[in-house]
Amino acid sequence: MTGLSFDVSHLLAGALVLVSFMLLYQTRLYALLNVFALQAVVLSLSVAWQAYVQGAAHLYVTAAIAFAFKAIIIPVALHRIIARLGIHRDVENVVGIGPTMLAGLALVALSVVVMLRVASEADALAREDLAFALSVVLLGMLMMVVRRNAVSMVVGFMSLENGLILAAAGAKGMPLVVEIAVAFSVLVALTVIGVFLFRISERFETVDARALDQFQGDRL
Amino acid sequence: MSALVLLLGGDAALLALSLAAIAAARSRNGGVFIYAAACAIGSVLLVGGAYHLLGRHAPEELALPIGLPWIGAHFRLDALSAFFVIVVDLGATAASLYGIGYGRHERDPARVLPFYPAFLAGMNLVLLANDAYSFLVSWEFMSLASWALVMAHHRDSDNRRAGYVYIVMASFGAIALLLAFGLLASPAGTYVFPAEAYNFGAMRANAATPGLAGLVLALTLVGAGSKAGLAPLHVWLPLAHPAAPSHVSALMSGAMTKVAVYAFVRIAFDLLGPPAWWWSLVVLALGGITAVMGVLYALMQHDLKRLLAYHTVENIGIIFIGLGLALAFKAFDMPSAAALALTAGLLHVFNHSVFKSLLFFGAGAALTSTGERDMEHLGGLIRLMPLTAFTFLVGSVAISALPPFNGFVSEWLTFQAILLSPQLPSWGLKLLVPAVGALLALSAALAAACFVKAFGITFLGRARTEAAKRATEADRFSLAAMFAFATLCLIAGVLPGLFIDALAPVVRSLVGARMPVQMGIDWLSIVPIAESRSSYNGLLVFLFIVASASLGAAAIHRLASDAVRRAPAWDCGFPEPSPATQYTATSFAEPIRRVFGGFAFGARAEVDMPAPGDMRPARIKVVMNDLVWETIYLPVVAAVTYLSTRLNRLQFLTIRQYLSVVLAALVALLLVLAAWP
Amino acid sequence: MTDLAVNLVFQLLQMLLVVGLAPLLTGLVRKAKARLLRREGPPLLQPYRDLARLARKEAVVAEGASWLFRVAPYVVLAATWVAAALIPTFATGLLFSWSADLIAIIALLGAARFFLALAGLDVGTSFGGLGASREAMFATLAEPAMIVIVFSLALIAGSTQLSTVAAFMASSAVGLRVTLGMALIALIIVALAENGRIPVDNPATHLELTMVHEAMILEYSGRHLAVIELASMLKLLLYISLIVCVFAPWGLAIADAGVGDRLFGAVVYVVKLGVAGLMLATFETSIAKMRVFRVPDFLGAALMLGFLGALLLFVSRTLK
Amino acid sequence: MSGLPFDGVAAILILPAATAALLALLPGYRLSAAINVASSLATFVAAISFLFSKPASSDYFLVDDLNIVFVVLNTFVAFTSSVFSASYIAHELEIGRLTRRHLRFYHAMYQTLLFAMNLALLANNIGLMWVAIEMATLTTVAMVGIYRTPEAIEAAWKYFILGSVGIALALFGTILVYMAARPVMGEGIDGMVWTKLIVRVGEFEPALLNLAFVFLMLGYGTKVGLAPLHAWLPDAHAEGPTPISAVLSGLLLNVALYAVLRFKLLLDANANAIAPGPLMATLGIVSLIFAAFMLYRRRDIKRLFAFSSIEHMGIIVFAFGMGGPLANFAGLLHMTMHSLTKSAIFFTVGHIAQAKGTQKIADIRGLTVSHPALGWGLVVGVFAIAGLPPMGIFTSEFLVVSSTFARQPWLALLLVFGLLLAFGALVLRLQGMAFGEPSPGDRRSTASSLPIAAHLGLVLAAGLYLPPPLVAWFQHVAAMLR
Repeated sequence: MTGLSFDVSHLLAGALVLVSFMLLYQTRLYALLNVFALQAVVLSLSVAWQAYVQGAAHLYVTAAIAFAFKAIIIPVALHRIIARLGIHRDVENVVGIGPTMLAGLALVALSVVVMLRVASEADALAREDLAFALSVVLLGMLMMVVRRNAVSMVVGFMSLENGLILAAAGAKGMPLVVEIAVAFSVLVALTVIGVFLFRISERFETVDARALDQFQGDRL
Repeated sequence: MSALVLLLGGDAALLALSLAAIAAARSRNGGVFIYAAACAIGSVLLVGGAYHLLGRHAPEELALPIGLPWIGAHFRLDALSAFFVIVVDLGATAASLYGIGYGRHERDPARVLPFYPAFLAGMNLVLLANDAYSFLVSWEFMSLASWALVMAHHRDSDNRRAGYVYIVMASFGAIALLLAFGLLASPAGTYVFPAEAYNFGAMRANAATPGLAGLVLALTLVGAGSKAGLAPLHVWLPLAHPAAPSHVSALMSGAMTKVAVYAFVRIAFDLLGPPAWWWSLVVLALGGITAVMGVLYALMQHDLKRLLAYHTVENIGIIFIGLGLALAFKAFDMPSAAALALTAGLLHVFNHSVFKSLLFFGAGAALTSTGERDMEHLGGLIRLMPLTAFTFLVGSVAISALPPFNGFVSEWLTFQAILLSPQLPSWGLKLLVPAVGALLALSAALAAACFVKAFGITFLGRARTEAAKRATEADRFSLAAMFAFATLCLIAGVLPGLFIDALAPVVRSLVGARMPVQMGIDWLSIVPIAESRSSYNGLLVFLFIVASASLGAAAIHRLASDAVRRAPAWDCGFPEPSPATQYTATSFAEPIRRVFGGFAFGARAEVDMPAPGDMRPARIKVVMNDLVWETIYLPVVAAVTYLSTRLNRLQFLTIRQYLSVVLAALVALLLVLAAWP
Repeated sequence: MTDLAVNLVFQLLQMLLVVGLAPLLTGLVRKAKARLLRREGPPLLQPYRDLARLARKEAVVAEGASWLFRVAPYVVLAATWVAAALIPTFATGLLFSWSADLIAIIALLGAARFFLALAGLDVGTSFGGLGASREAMFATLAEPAMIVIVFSLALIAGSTQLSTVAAFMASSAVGLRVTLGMALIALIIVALAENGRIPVDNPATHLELTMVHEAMILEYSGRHLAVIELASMLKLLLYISLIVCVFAPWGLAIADAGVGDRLFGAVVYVVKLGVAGLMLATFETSIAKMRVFRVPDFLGAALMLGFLGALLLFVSRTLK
Repeated sequence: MSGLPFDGVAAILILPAATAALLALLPGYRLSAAINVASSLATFVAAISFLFSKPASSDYFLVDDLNIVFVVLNTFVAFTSSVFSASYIAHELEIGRLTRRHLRFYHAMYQTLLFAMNLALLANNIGLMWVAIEMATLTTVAMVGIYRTPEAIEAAWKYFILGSVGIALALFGTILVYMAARPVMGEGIDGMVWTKLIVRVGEFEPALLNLAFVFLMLGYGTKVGLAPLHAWLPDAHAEGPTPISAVLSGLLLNVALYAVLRFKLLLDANANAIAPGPLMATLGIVSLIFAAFMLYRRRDIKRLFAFSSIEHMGIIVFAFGMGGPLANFAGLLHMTMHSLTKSAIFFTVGHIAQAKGTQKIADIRGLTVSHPALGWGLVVGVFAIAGLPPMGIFTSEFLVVSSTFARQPWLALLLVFGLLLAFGALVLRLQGMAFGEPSPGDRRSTASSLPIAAHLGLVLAAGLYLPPPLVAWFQHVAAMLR
């Protein structure tokens, strides 16, 4: 592991965390999708670089899948869904931007501290890579928590899965099976979400998660 | 064929009978067959128990492969369980005999017949169980069967509420016992113990450390005490017992509470090894308070069956006073005094099961013939139901501890035991025992007043409602059961020596000593400790009374006149005094409520006297609140409702909030990991 | 065999003596009260004539009354008579005295009260209920007080057998004790309450507001009334001979003493009865009747005194 | 996937997969229901064959004593649920809540779910296990939403979001386990094979293992329905068709619990990693007491028993958390009994909902009068689940409480407090439903009560007599769980 390859993967992983922060920052729905596409691109670059460094061919396939699905197909599909549903108004945050950013920082700090406990004789890259993956996962969850709109909640879930792919890629020698499975789940998730969105919008004319809540069966 | 095998066979037969009853309930006189069979099996079990106890046989043990996987189910028949088998099955036989006649009035027998034999089997199995698991299974099975019987008339919401309170208290008691057995099973310190530790034999062997033993006793008091009806845990008893059909109430009051006393005696005297002296303080205090509170509440009731149920609470208090004294004497190893106190307690167990069942039978007969349970709607039943009235009178005199009946004998023995207490060295007991003696005397006097009211208002005077006028005499079988128990009360009162000697093996197995042999003493009198100290001869007192009464009557009839003329009673000259002017249950108890009501249940009488000239009728409203219910149970219910309402909001969060909970949990665990040393 | 017969004779003698003296005692008390009120008062033997007159009259029974109403008087008389016969009058240790001790005697009186109250309720008028409920309330305080007094006596004398207690009290070993004083006062209070004497209940009047004992027996007439009157006279004699035999046992013939001692004992007993009767008369004329609901405090005092006495003894257990 | 021995394992997997494909095509309802039952029966028979001849485990499939318990139990309850669903669905079809097109989808999904669960139970590769559980979640999400009512949509959506987040965390945990294994086991598939991991886990990096266990516990804990993560469970149970509630409650929770146990074994084997016991015990107690309180306020009968499932899963996780021979044995026994009893209760509830036409507890009264068989079935079921003898659950509660009381008295008091609370709530609701004047709306319920009788019979038998071979087998597994 030459110094350069370590620095580049380190750079790309850091970029991914940065993009997650940008995702938190967005308020517009369309902007949110664009940033998500950016995140997918950075992810695929990072996976491709891992493939190059580890010389594992299957990682290239994963990078390609990630790029194709997450960078292109899903944003375009979500674009069309939003257009059809006519819900391109802005994304109401439940929590203001300031506190969200602070929470994000705290989560990243926590994941770094937790990772520091891991004894250092494991190679540095794996530890760094995991720290960043953990932060992207936690930021993804944070995004789902602070967003009210069902579409943005799904995007948050997607960015969480990006964190997973980053971690999986970082684990050298993980059998390909897992990669395909991850991709498979992304695909299925998308179809199901789409179906839900249509059905949800059919039913309640709005995608706002709040509209869903008052239909809970066991209301007082 | 050993007695234990006979008893287990009988219990199996009862269980089979309960299955058969499901089918039999549909046929018209299916009930008669079931009750007759139960009566037969009950008498067989009674004979088995008596054979073992009176024959002074050695304890028998038996293990079956069913039950807890590794050790199977163990059963044991020793003197103590034989005595309680006799008590329970005597009640069972009589109740079944009574049920043959009483069962016909049952509206839907399908809900009573299947559970009745199961209830009997449950009670018998508890007495024979020799390991924690089978004990608790039969204990809860007994509660389950009696719950089903209490719910027999489920259409009335009060019965449902009573059933609910009963089953929750029963499972609370069972869990307390489970914890007690958990402590007994684990020898001090070792955590991982083999399943064999649940066997009572093993529990007896490893004596628990004093600290733990105290905790086990407390748990047993809660567990067995709640089923028997000790003071703070008695609230379910007056709700549940009246709700069941009368012969089942008789069994629940007469037999089931005794099974609870058996559980306490088995654990406190047998499994726990040498008692600490302060245990008796707790038991005596609880016994005394239960006795007085039970009878005070009984006095205030005007529902006959609730009055009898509350009165069971009082008698349980008296039994626990006897047991407490026995524990005290055993702690300071005074075996002969302990033997006297324990004999008094156990004799009262027998006496109470006899006369309480008799009274419930009488109440049941009155209830079915008039359809009324409220005493204030009855009155004058003695003319329409003379035989039931006579047996109820015998029961009332016996329960009020008046010579020559059996209630007086056990009360007298308890007083003799109390008089031995100055030899106890501990100060606490020196002060507590006279107080408990005074409480016992007070509860005996209150009991007499309570049963003057119960018998007087229900059977004497004039009929207060049309229903009371329609009363008809009970059927043959009920009367047979009632007369059997009435004569038993007299025999136990007149020849107490027989019963005391029968209890000797039980007492020796528990406290290592027995009372002096009673049968040898001339004139059949009983001398608990020494001739000079005190003696009582039931037979002579009885003959003395009968002789002088008949002598007096004969003399007056022959010498003076024996003419009789009927005339209207004098009621200050009003023509045709309406039955309403008679004293009712509430007015009879009013002076006693005025004296004791203040502290017992915060009784307040609000008198609404209209201004002079105002034609509005005056109103008096007596407000009585059940202090125990309000200070202990309502706060618990309120707390649970409050917490469940607050927590219920968690069910209606948005998805986002649920995710924040998951995130919070994750972050918390990560923080724990980060901070882990 | 012969001493059994002699004992039997003495026992029967005691039973007859007790029945004979009871009306005389009541006559004496009424006569003394009248003299104290500067009235002539009925002759001493008037109670005997009353009983005889009532016994001959026809018994009028209420329409609603059941068989219990007619059986109750005889049961009450029997119970009270047996209790009275068990208390040593002129000698201790008689034949039947071993068959029941002090607690049994109290229980017998309880039985008598139980049946009397039932008879009151049986008639079906409000008077019977009135008397029965008040009697029940008094009993719930009087009986525990009696039991607690029995505790203290039994602790001092080491037995609840009345003959042993009397013999112990007669011997010099008893010594003066504050507990005995308390027990005496408590016993007197309970005796007054049980017999329905002045401070608790007025035996002479039928005023609804005040009567307790009289209310229960309002419906009785003829021979039943005679029997019940005799029973209440017996009860008065019982209580006085109980107080006398425990607290003033001098002259009592201790167990199997000669006939001479027993004769002397009988004479001394009759004198003691007379003195007690006079003291009762003077006490009754010197005090007015309490309101019904002051009686619980009055009896409560007796209970507390008895309990205090027993407590003191329990605590200062230096006797043995 | 080389070296696939054509024996029990294959049968268990291929049968449901093939049937799922077949049922997806078959239009006829009656035929597909029969095939569904037949295939479940066949799978169950295959599972029974494990008892006699235990096939060798390979890199991808593992059969040892622990997962035989789960497989046999799962296939049996799946079989009885399919019998129940055959009659239940027939009724749903009549009243028009489901169309024919839905039924093809429903049966296909049912068999896919069985396939996924069997795969998860037999998977030796922890990645494969994750995929199988993910597939099971997605199929149940689809089936919960099958009725298309607003509540069903909301329940399915909530189930999907929370389920996916849970599964994502579990995947992250799996990756961490691989990362911890890589320096010791080298790269490639060996790092994912459980049988190889358990041998060398002692040398793994403890901090990484702890982190992995946290993620796995939260991930699979969501699927087990433990307290803070339980939100999806009550709505998913209430809004889905009843056979699915029974399958969810009886089987899917056990599969997730199996996954947690597998990773608990890994943690226990590594000396200097933190002990998993206390974390599991805490989560168990929290869910027990939380669910007990929530039972009091439930208005819907299926949600009531859903929370009862959370409560019992809490007890089971607590038992396994405490460890020791008695507690582990009790945990296994409790899980078996809970699956049988809870599915029997859901069958009864299904009939009741159809008979009374409502799931509102307030509108269901007097069952023992209007429908005696259903009423008394519910009474026996509720008393079994409330832990009253002579039913089997009392045996396991007896062992757990008395063995815990000797070690940590305060913990046992909390446990007992939770049990009593839950008992009070369950009986309160039971008395309202089973007794009193019958409420109007008495449609006849035609469904077969055979499965109910079978399950409750088994539970009653287990309460009275546990056959020695079964006891020995459970005891051996308990020893394995340490």
